[in-house]
Parts: sequence; structure tokens; C-alpha cells
Amino acid sequence: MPWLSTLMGVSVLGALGVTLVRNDKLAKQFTLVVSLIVLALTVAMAVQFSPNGDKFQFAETYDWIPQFGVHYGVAVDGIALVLILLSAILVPIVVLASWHDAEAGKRSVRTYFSLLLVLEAMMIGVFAATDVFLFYVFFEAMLIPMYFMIGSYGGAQRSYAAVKFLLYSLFGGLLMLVAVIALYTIAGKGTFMFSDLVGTIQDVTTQKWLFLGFFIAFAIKAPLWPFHTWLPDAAAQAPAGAAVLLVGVLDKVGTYGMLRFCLELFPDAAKFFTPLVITLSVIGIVYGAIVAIGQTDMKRLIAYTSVSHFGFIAMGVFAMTTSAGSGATLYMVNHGFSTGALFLIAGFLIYRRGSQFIADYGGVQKVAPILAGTFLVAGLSSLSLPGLSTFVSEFMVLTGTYQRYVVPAVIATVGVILAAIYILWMYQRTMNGPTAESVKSLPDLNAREKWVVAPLVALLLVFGFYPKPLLDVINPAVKDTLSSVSVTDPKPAVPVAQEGQ
Amino acid sequence: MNNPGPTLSDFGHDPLWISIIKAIAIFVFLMLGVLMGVWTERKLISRMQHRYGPNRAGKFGLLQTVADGLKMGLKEDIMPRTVDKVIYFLAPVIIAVPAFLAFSVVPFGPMVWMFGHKTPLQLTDLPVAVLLVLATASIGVYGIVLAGWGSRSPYAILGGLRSSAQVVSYEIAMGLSFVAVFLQAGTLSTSEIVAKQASGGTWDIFGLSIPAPSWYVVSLIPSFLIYAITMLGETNRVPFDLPEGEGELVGGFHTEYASSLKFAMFMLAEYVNVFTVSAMAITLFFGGWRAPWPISLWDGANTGWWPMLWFFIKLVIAFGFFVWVRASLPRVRYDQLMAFGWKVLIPVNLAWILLAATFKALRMPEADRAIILTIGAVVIIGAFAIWLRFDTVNQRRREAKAAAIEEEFEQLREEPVAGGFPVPPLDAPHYHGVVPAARLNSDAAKEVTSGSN
Amino acid sequence: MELYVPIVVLAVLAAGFAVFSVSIAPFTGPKRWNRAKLDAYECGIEPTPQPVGGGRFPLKYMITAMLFIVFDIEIIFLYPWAVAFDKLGVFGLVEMVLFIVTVLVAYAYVWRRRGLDWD
Amino acid sequence: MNGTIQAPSIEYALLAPLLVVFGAAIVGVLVEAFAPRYLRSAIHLPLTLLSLAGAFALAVWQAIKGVPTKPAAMGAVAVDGPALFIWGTILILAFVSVLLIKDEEHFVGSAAAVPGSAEEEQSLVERAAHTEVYPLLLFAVGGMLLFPAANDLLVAFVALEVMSLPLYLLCGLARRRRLLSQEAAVKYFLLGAFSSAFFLYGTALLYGYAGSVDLAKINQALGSVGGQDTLLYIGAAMLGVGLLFKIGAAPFQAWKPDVYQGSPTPITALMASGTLVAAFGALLRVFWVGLGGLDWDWRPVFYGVAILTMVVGAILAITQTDIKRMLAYSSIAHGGFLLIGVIATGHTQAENTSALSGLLFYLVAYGFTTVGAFAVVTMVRDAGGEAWHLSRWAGLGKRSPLLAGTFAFFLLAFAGIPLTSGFFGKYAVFQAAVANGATPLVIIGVVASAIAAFFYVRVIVLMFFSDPAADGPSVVLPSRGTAAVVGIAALATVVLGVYPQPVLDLAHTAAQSLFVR
Amino acid sequence: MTTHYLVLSALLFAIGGVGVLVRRNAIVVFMCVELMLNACNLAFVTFARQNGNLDGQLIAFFVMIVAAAEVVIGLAIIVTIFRTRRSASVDDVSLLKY
Repeated sequence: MPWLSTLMGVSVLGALGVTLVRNDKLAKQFTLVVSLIVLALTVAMAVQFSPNGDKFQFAETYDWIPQFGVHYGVAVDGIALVLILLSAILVPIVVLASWHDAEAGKRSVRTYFSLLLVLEAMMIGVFAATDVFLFYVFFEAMLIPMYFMIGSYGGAQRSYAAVKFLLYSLFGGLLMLVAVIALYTIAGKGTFMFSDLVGTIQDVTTQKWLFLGFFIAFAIKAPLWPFHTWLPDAAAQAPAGAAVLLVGVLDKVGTYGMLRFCLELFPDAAKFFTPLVITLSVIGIVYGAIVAIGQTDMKRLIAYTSVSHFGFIAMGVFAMTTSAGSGATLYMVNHGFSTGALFLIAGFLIYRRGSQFIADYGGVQKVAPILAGTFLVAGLSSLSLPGLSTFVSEFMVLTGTYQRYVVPAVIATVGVILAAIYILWMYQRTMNGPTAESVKSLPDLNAREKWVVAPLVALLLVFGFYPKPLLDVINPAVKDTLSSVSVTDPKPAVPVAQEGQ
Repeated sequence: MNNPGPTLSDFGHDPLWISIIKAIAIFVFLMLGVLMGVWTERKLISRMQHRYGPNRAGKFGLLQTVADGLKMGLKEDIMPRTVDKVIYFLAPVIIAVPAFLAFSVVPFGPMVWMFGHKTPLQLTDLPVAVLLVLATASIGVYGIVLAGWGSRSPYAILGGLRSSAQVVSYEIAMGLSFVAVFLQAGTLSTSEIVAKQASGGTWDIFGLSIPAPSWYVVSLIPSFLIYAITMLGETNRVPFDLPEGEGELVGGFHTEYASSLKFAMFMLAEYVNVFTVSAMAITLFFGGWRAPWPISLWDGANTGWWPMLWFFIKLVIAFGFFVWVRASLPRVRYDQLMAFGWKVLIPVNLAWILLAATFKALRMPEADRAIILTIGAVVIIGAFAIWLRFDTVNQRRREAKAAAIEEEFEQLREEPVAGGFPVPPLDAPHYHGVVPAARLNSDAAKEVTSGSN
Repeated sequence: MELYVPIVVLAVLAAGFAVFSVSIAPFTGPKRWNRAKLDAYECGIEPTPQPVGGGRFPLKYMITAMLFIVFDIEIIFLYPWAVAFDKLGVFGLVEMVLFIVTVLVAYAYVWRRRGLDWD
Repeated sequence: MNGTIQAPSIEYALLAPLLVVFGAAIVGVLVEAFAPRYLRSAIHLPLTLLSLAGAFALAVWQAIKGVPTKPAAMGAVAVDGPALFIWGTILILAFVSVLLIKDEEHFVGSAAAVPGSAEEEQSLVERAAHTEVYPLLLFAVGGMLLFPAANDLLVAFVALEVMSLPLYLLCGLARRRRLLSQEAAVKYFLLGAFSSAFFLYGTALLYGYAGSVDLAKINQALGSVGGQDTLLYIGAAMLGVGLLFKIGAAPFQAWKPDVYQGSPTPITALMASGTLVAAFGALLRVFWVGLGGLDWDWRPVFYGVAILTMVVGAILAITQTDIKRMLAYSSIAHGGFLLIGVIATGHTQAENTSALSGLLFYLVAYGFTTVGAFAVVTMVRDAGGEAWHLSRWAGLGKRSPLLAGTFAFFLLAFAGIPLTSGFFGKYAVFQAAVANGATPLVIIGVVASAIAAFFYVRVIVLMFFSDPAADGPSVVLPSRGTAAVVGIAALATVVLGVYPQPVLDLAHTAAQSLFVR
Repeated sequence: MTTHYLVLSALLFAIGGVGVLVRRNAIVVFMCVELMLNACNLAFVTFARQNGNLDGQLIAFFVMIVAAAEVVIGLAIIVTIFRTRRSASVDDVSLLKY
């Protein structure tokens, strides 16, 4: 069964279907159903994935544009699988969470959910693409629905944020386009299939240039310091649901791209640039954390925490140890859940009070204990409290990096401490203390919102104690990737699976 | 038959002094020709009108023109204040010079001995001689336009525009009427065209060989008729002398050239142009200097200096034709003149050219007759169809217009204000356009009334 | 080239005469100043004040000039064709029919749209 | 002077598409002359559309029958692969534009009437329109067909003029904003004539150099004639000026915004698509068939021109507040991208084929999108006609989401977002350029695209993310023609963006035969 | 010998070109363009002489036609705008600005 095409097809058909539904309420329900179907299908597919089988499974390859050597090629390995899974899980949650988002601005509800489903299809596509060109197409095309979601449904500064987001990404994407073209031309294979292109570029100088072309695009997308400036704007202005998908999934395409394309296609260049990337990552970790502390706007704060987290992921990717690589991949998934939860709960809070500013809150804990409690869990996952899933991944990244790069690993650890400051301080300012006048009448989470938060918290807890299923899937893929970069771990990897337990 | 005369290759060998002599001869011939021409015209026309004409100065008034010329030279040279001086000065020159130039390619006779040189009786010849004639005619138009323009007076401008519009309109028909001649002659060189008219070949019909007429006026009669009309229009002669329509435009383009030698230049140019078009008619249609039929039986008729006489006689007859027309025909209205030129002469001419070409193609040995006949049929039928169509359309239009006018009169008769008389509204603006607000108040930009057009 | 020399000679002669006549004119005649005499002639009425550039004239003249250009160009093509007709043969005839028909189409358009009417 | 002149052989079958278009134009003139006023439009429209469709069918038939290897009409017209492809493109684009023109609301009733005068008002009241538009358009299209197929410089010059002269007139025929329209016509005319004089002088000099205006012979002469390099270089430069002007490449781009803005929008659509296609076809032919041996000399110049064009187009577009001007600058920028394709042509067959096919594809893609965009512009109207000022477009997305969405889609295609035709167009050209070693140019192109994306996106922002003005423009109910145009253009943009392979194949096949010499 | 003609032609072309760029009156600009076309004609004819074939002269015919067509269309456009604005200065033609 063409699993991946089916997933995308269902999403796209769903999107079309939503536009045809005349009733807003029906449209929402329809969207939810479609996204749940996709989730079910994805889970079904994931179950059939054999971790120790072929590297790429569920492969489908058709010629798309033979003249350019472009194929419609999709397949998943462990890394892609977990990221697809992440997307599929987050979408229904976001649908549920955004139930009333679109209505606020008196804008078309159907369009919003339609865009959401289109975005889902593209997210699946971008992770599944095994053809570099196809990847690029999804990579760029993905911007458009997100652009409209931010621009049409976002906050006061939405159009500025949307344009900034689009132009940054587009610029990076266009540079990548040059690199893609150059890759194709220099490889001279007449095909864009990833598997055919791996190892074709031997010349190191060429590799460096092409690497830069890809890397800058991914770094902007990720976002890595200093390419991150669009993220706080976009994330702060986007509606909560869109922000979740943006930070939780879309940005992962950047780090995923680094892992998949930068490393495998240009191993020598990757090694050459590793110090630079690690440095940027470390700066990002510390910078993101420090700036986050200073934020007065909740969503911006969460956005900056993400900058910090993405620093960890990038560091993990480029540390080029199995442990760090697996950790980074796991981090991508966990970060999706944890940031998703943070954004959504913050979103609920903002929806109730109508303000994004931390200063407008205080003592919410007393009026809305469940909200505060889940917010605390999500926050703690963000600062990687042991027992929550993010801890596992962060720990793996740090140990993995430490094996090779001691100093950066040590400095990065500072980020963990800073994380504690920004999260707890924010929590303290909003949830603790005397109840602010304006939040006195805030209702607690309603049933729908509980259904939104519950799976996320559950997942954070489950994977915090038992990440093995994910790691089983991820590890072989990461090993495979690293072996194609011809890197071996400096010393036998710590049996990380047990670390987290 | 014998001695077809000089061809192009006979030209270009004269030493410079021979050329100068010939040029002076032509110049003198033309100056004298104008003197005599004016006299002839006045004399002839008065005879036709039962008058005596000039008869005081000299025998038969022969010196009348000389006296007139002298008078002109001695009159005050008025240069009105309004004129553009440079153009005003140049216009008579520009109009006069090309008039003379056209005569440089007119063949007067065959090869003769001149001061020990064998040379043709023609100043020069070019492969594109007829084009030169047309070109000089075109340059003459500049003289007319500039004279009108430089005078800066409404009459002169309108007169200048009118005559140039007329001249260019008739120039097209004139140019087209030459085409059939070139088609027959296969050359644009005047001397060769004359040579081609030496013999017309024979047509073999029913075993009889009938000598074809050698003059193109016979075989190309439509072309000649058109040419005859256009030469009147081209030279602004009666019945097409509208530029000088005294009733409407005073003197036309030379209104401001009231007297003196500047005016003389215009007059001179007009007469020289008449000679030119007559000479071209003779050259292209009447066998040039060749003797007409009874005389041509004499072997010596087409040799030596004799042909100059034949040419001169033909020229006088042609000039007589101009005078005759002037005496007989009234002046046409301007719209009739333009309509005649554009709507009759040009289409008829084009159709005739195609027909002539079709005839010629039919006589080609290897030609595919079916195609040619088809083309001929198409041309004829097409011409008729268009003519019929236009004719009915025009008829309908005329009737409609007459009805409209009738209706208007009816209406006016009933209107008490106009007193049953068609009175134009007094507040009619000159321009139907909008005057920009800025211009409304400034006197500087006050426009000339457009007058009649 | 020699073919053109005589024309130049005649041109010089004619131009010399014309220029001489025109330039001598102011000196041969008397000079009697009169204000009215120096005005533009308009049948005795006060002359129309002239705008710079000579004023405006009806568009009809311009249309005639344009038509002239078009047809003059047509003639330019007819002449070589006529001269070389013998050598071109039937092909030339066919082409010229096509050419003239095309021109006639434009001509018919102008005619029907009153481009040739003066009233 | 002896013997008969050999009658030239003319392959009428090969030239049939041209002849059909010109023939229909002449019939159109006759219709103007003889049909009564109320019937004219009813006769013209089917005549024009049928002739364009017929010409297209003939072109297709020829392409199927096989592309000739020798230029037709005594070497004057080369009906080769690229020419046929370009013909097809132009014919379709013209067909689409005619559907737009059909809405005679765009054209003035009496061009000779002074704006604001009684005649003008009367013609407005009568809703009269110049039906001469149709024959003029056909003549222009005929010129467009001939221009890229012209195999000698004389034919190219004549075609250039046949193409341009009707367009000069058409530019001045807008019903609304007459002054602007007339001004556009004057500017276009004066500058166009100026540039064609350059083209002509270049032709003269090359004729002096090579002794022939035949492109192939000029190319031969490049190797054999020596010592007259001045003639050659100046001549080639002047030809280049003339051609680049028609493309609107910087520094000869100044006319484009003015003309695009002032012209009636359907005409702008035709110019932006058809003229550009034709001019690029001619540019390629002249510089590859005629001056191919000189490419080391002209390539750097084109390099500079391409960069300048892209940058000027992209940057100046940002400052525009008028939708038509913005699209004009966008057209300039796209001209720059297309020039990259011209530079990407190389010496090997494969390089040439890929560059040429990329270019051809880009032309098709851009042509459709731009016609569609201008069609949308015709539908957004104010009291005084089309609403051009960008501020009037604010909030259109709320008032008319479908239209605004379509327009946004076209804009994204201009910006080259994947899954639109514009992306593959750019990709094809860029890829060819990289393959030919012009990577720096591609990088500049990419940067220019990013800058260009900014102003496209800005319009989208305005339409969708801004609140509509209270007295904003209304979106007229499109006539069937206009709706069809927008539909066709959108469809083409989608199909070429998602499944471009058939057209790419076609372009590839067309490019394979390269230019006949 | 023919060089002189070429120089003349180049001069005429340059005069026309400069005229187009510096003159403000639309009709004068237009005349300058025509001058440029005629300079081209001169060059063509000269080169025809120099190259010993007739192509150049033939081309001159076509150029003449094109020039004529250009005259007709150009004058029509310029006169239309002149009637509207009472001015033929290209400086007044300034509704369309950068």
C-alpha cells in the first residue's frame, strides 16, 4: 500500500473537502476527522515499519519530470518516520486547539482549516521526499499556507511577521535552489534521487559551496542563530495553532535537512564546517536562553526558548556521534510536543485574557489550577526536567557532544540552567503570586482544551520514561547516516536507552 | 524604323564645355519659351474669346511679355512684416530651380555633330530619368509649401496647403500613368523610351501582319488620358488652378509675393512646368522628337537637327492644348478636384496597369495563359464590382444628403427666428475642442481661425 | 557619375539665375514705405494676428499628405516591377496583383471611412 | 540584364500560419470598410479567433509533419523547431488576449476625439468602440510571428515594425484615462522608432561587413572577413540595442512601465506576453544564428545587461504604487531572468538544447501568468475605470476572495514559488545557466528573485491582510471572455507548475533541432 | 571613395540620435528618427556599392516603406496628443512618471 501517498492524498482531499463544506462547524468537525484519519494511518504505517529493515521503507518512486531528472520519490527511514508521526499527532491537536481561533477576526474558518490540512500534506511530503528536488518543492511550497495562516489569522503585527517569515525563508530557499541545481549539474547523474546523489560530489571545495547553499536555507528555517530573527515575530503573531506547527514541525525541516542532506551529501564539507556550526549552535543556545529571560511577551519568550533548543538540536546533528544524532532527532520530536504544549496552553491563557504580556497576569494558578498545572508540566519539559521526554534527548545530545567537543558541551550546559530561569520565572510571574484583578474571572480549561493538552502531557511523560520505541526506530537510521558520512564514534556509545529510565 | 536614336550608353561622354553649351541652350530655350509662351497664351486665349489680346508692344504685341518682365523687375519689392524672411526669400528659388532641372533629361533629338563631337541632342540621360522628373516636381512642392508657410498669412498658408495637396494628389496619378509606359518600354531612360517608340512591332492576326502603332499614345490611350488630366492638375492650370482661385484665396500661396522678381519666379516656374509636363507627354506618349507619320516616310526626317523641329512643333501643340483647355473649361470645386484625383484617377489607373500587364504577359511565349487569364478576369470583375458597389453607395449617399438638406430647409422655413433663412449660429466656436483653463485667459495663444478648408 | 554632371551644370545655372533675380529685386525697385503695404494681405481687413509657428491648419491636409506617402511608396515598387516585367514574367504579375489588391484594401478602407472626402 | 529572373520559390505551406493571420487581418480591414457598424464586432471576433486558432492548428500540423531543415522563402524565414514553438505560444497567448479585448469597454469610441470634448462624450454614450482593434491586433500578431522566424535582418526589421506599429496605435486607444493612454502611445512610438533605427543601422553595418543580411551568411563572414571589426562590433551592438529595447532590458527599460500603465489593459496583456516572446525569439536567432561566432564578445555584455535588468526591475518595482507599473517592472525583471537563459546557451548541442528549451518553457509559463494577471486587473474597477493604485486593492481578499486568490496565485507564480509554472520556468533557466558555468549570474538572479518576491508578497499582504477601504473598488462581474482568460491562465499556471513534463518535452523537441541556418 | 558616404551617414545618424535625445518637440524628435532611418538608407546604398551587390539598394526600398508607415502612424499619434494638449513638447507629456 502506498502509505505515504495515501497520507498526503487524504490530507489534500480533506483540504479540498473542507472548502466545499458550507457550514463552519461542519468544516471543523470534518477537518478533525480527516486529521484523525491521517493520524490513524500514520500510526498504522509506523507499526509496520521495521527498525532493522531497509533504510528507506514504504518507498514509492515515479518519474515526475524526466527532463529534469525529477521524481516523485517518497520513503521514510527512522528519522523521517518519527517526524511524520510528530506532524500527524500535532495536527489533530492543533485542529482541536484552534477551534475558535479563526472566528476571532471574522475571517474564513474553512480557509484556515483547509490551509492546515494542506500544510499537513506538505509536512508529510517534505519529510518523506527522497528526491532532492521534491524535497525542495515541498520545502518552498510549505511556506505559502503558513504565510497565509500567519498573515490572515495572526495578531496585530501579522502582516509584517508573515512577510518577514516568507521572505527569510524564500531567500534561504532560493539560495538552496542554486545549490540544488549545482548539485544536479555537477553530479551529472541526470537524476535528483537522493540515494543516487549521495557520494557523487567528491571535490571538497565544491562540497563547501553547495553545503553553504543548503545549510543557510536550513539554518534560516531551523532557525539557527543569527538567522533566527524572523521566528519570534512569526511565532508571536501567528495564531497559537499555527505557531505550534511552525515551531513544532516546520522548523524541524531545517534540522532534518541538515541531518539528511548536509551531512550525507557533503560529508567532507560538513566536517569542515562543524566547528562553525557548533559555535553558532552554542551561541544560539546561550543567546536564545538569555534573550528569553528578558521577554515580556509570552509567545515571544517561548519562541526564544525554541531558538535555544534548536541550538541543541543543531549541535547534536553536527556533533556526529550516534548518541548526539539520535538525541537530536529525539529532541526534534520531544521539542515538538513540549513547545506545542507551551504554545497551546499559553494560547488558551491569552485567549482568555486577551493579552500576550506576562505583566498582565499573575496568580492564575488559583483561578485555573488545571491550566496552571499543565503549563507547569509543559514548562518543565522545556527546561528538560528528568522524567520528562526532553530530558532524555537533551542529555543524549550533551553526552554525545561531550564525546567529541568538550568545551561546547560544557557551555551548552549553561543553557540548561538558563532554561530553568526563564521558564520558572515566567511561571512565577504568571501563575503564582497574588491574583491579578484582570484574571480573577478566568475560567479553567474546558473539556475541549483538556483533550488538547492531555495527549501532549501524556506523550511527554511516556517518552520521558520509555523513549525506547522511538530510539529503536531512530538509532539505526542515525547510525546509517553517520556511516555514510564515514564517521565513527570516538568511543563506544553509552547504551543510551537505559540512560533515561 | 531606321536610326532608333541614342541610348543610355551614348551619354556621359561629353566634355564639360559641351554640357555647358547644352545647358545654356536649354536655359535660353526655356526663358525664351516662357516669354513667347505667355504671349502665345494671351494671344490665343483672346482669339478664342473674340478679343485681340496684346497688340501694342512690338509687332502683334510680341514684346508685351518683355515689357511685363521689365516692369516686374522695376517694381517695389515688398516684404511684409509678418513673413519669415529666410523662407520667404528661399521659396521662389526652390520653386524655380527644379522646374529647369526637369528639362535636363528631355530628349530633343538624335545624335548630332556639335563642334566636332558626336553627341545626343539631350543634356543628359539617366537610367532613372523619369524619376528625376518626378523628383524635381516633388521638390517644387516644397517651394509651394514654403512660400505659403513663410508668408505667415492665412490666405497664403491655405493656398500653399491647397496647392501642395493638389499637386501631391495628382502626382500619384501621374506617377501611376507612367507605369504602363515603363511596362511597355522596359526602361526609365527617356532616350530609350523614345527609341522604343520608333517601331511598335507587328501584331499577327489571321496571317496578316498589321504594323502596331509606334506611339504609346495609341497603345496606352488610358494612360495618356490620365496623364493629360494630371498634367493640368500638377501644374495648377485651369481647370485645376484652385490655388490661385481669386475668389477664395486671392493669389494662393503667392499672395504675399505681390510684385517684383520674386513673383516673376513663380510665374516663370509655372510656365516652365507646363513645358516640362508637355515635353514629358511628348516623350512618353508621342514618340518624342520622332517625326509624325507622313513626315517619317522621308528617310532624313529622324536624323540630324530636324527632329528638334518636330519636337518644337509638338511642344507648341501641347501648349496650345493647355490654352485651349483654359479657354474652354471652368474651374472645378476643390472637393471635386480632390475626389476626382483620388477616387477616379488612381483606381482606374491601377486597374489599367494590371490590365496592361496582363496583356503583356499574355504575349510572353512561355507564359501560362490560364493563370494570366484568370488574373485578368479577376482584375476586371473586381474593378467592376467595386465600381458598382461604390457607385450604388455613392448614389445612396447623395440621395440621403439631398434629403437631409431638404429636410433642413423645411425645418428652417418653419423657424421664425432665422426668418426662413439658413443662418449659422453666431456663437459657434472656432474649435470644438476644449481650451485648457490656463490658456483661456492668455491672449498670446489666440488661435488663427481655421477659415475654410 | 558623369551622367549627373550636366544636371549639376544646369542646376548651377538655374540657381544662379533665380538667386540673382530674387536678390536683385530689392535694389531695382523704388522704396516707398507704407504701413498697410507691409501688412499681410487679407482683402483689406485687419490682418489676423499670427501665433508663433504659423498657426494651425485642418487635419485634412495631413491626411492627404499621409495618403500621398503611402501611394508614393506603392509607385516606388511599381516602377522597378514595370521595368523588369519581361524578366519577372507571370510570377511578377501574380505578385503585383497581390500587392495592389492589398493596397486597395487599405484604399477601400480610407474611402469608406470618408478619408477622401472634402466637404 | 539578360534572361529572366528566376522566380523565387516560396514554401506557402510552411508559411501558412503567417499567411492566415495576415490574410485575416486584411479581411478585417475589409470588414471595417464595408460592414455596417453594428455588425463589425460580431464579424471581427469570430474571424480573429478562428484565424488565430487556424494558424495554431497549421503550426501544430507542421510540427507533427516534421520540422524542415532548411529556411523557407529563399532563406528569409526559418520555420524551425523554436520558431514553431514560439508561434504556437504567441498564437495561444494572442487568442487569450483577444478574449480579453472582446470586452470593448476598454477601447475608446473615437480615437481622434479630444478627451473631454463633445465627440468623446458622444462616443461614450453610444458605447461605440474602435473595432479596428481587431485587424490591428492581427497585424501585430503577424509581426510577432514573423519576428522570431526571420532569418535575415531585413525581414526581422520589417517584422519588428509590423509588430510594433499597430501596437503603438493600440496603446493610445484606452477608453478611460485618455491622456495617459495617448501619452503612452507617444512615448512608446518615439522610443520604439528610435530603437528600431538602431536596429536598422546595425543591420546596415553588418551588411557592410558581411555583404549580406542573411544571418547564416553573416555568421560565415565572421570567420572569413577580416579587418572590418569596427563595423562588426558597432553593428552587433546596435542590433543588440534594438532587440534589448523590445525586450525592455535595462538600460532600455524606461518605456515599459509608462507604456504598460497607459495602454488599455488587454493590449498591455498582449504586449507583456506576445511581444516579449517574439522579441526573445528574435534575440536568440540573431545572436545565435547570425552572431554565434562572436559569442565570446557579446556574452559578457549580456551578462551585465542581465544583471542590470534583474536588479533594476526588482528594485524599482518595490517603489511602485500602481499595479500596472508594478507588473511592468516585474516584466522587466523577468526579462532579466530570461536573459540568463540566453547567456546559458552554449557551444554544445546539449547545452543549447537545455538552455533553449528552458527559455521556451519560461516564455510560455510567464506569458500565461502575465495575461492572467492583467486580466484580473481589468476586473477591479473604480468609478473612473480600472483601479490601479495599490491602495485601492487593499482588502480585496475579503471582498472577492476568489479573484484575489487567483491574483495572489499569479503573483506567487511570478515570484517563482514551487508548484506554480513560474518556478519551473526559473528553474529551467537557472539550471541551464549553472550547467553552462554562469553560476554567479544565477546567484544574482536568485537574489533578485528574492527582492522581487517582496513586492509580489506586498500585494498579497495588501489584498488579504489589510482591511478593505470603505469606498474600495468593485470587482465587476467578468464577461465570459475575461472569465475564460483568467481561468485559462490559472489553469495553465497550475498545470505547468504541477505537471510541466508535456510542455517541457515539447520545448525540448523544439529546441533539439536548434535553429536552421 | 565610399568612406565619405559612410561618414556622412554616421554623422546623419548621430545628428538624428542626438536630436532625439535633446530636442523636446515631439515632431522634431520624430523627424530626427526619420533622419536616422534615412542615414541607414544611405549606409545601405553605400555598402551595396562597396559590396558590389544590389541587396543594399533593395533594402533601402523596404526601409522607405517602413519609414513611410512610421510617418503615418507617428504623425497620427502626435497630432492626436497635440490636439489634446495644444502642445507637442515631450516635456508636457508627463503624466506618466517614474
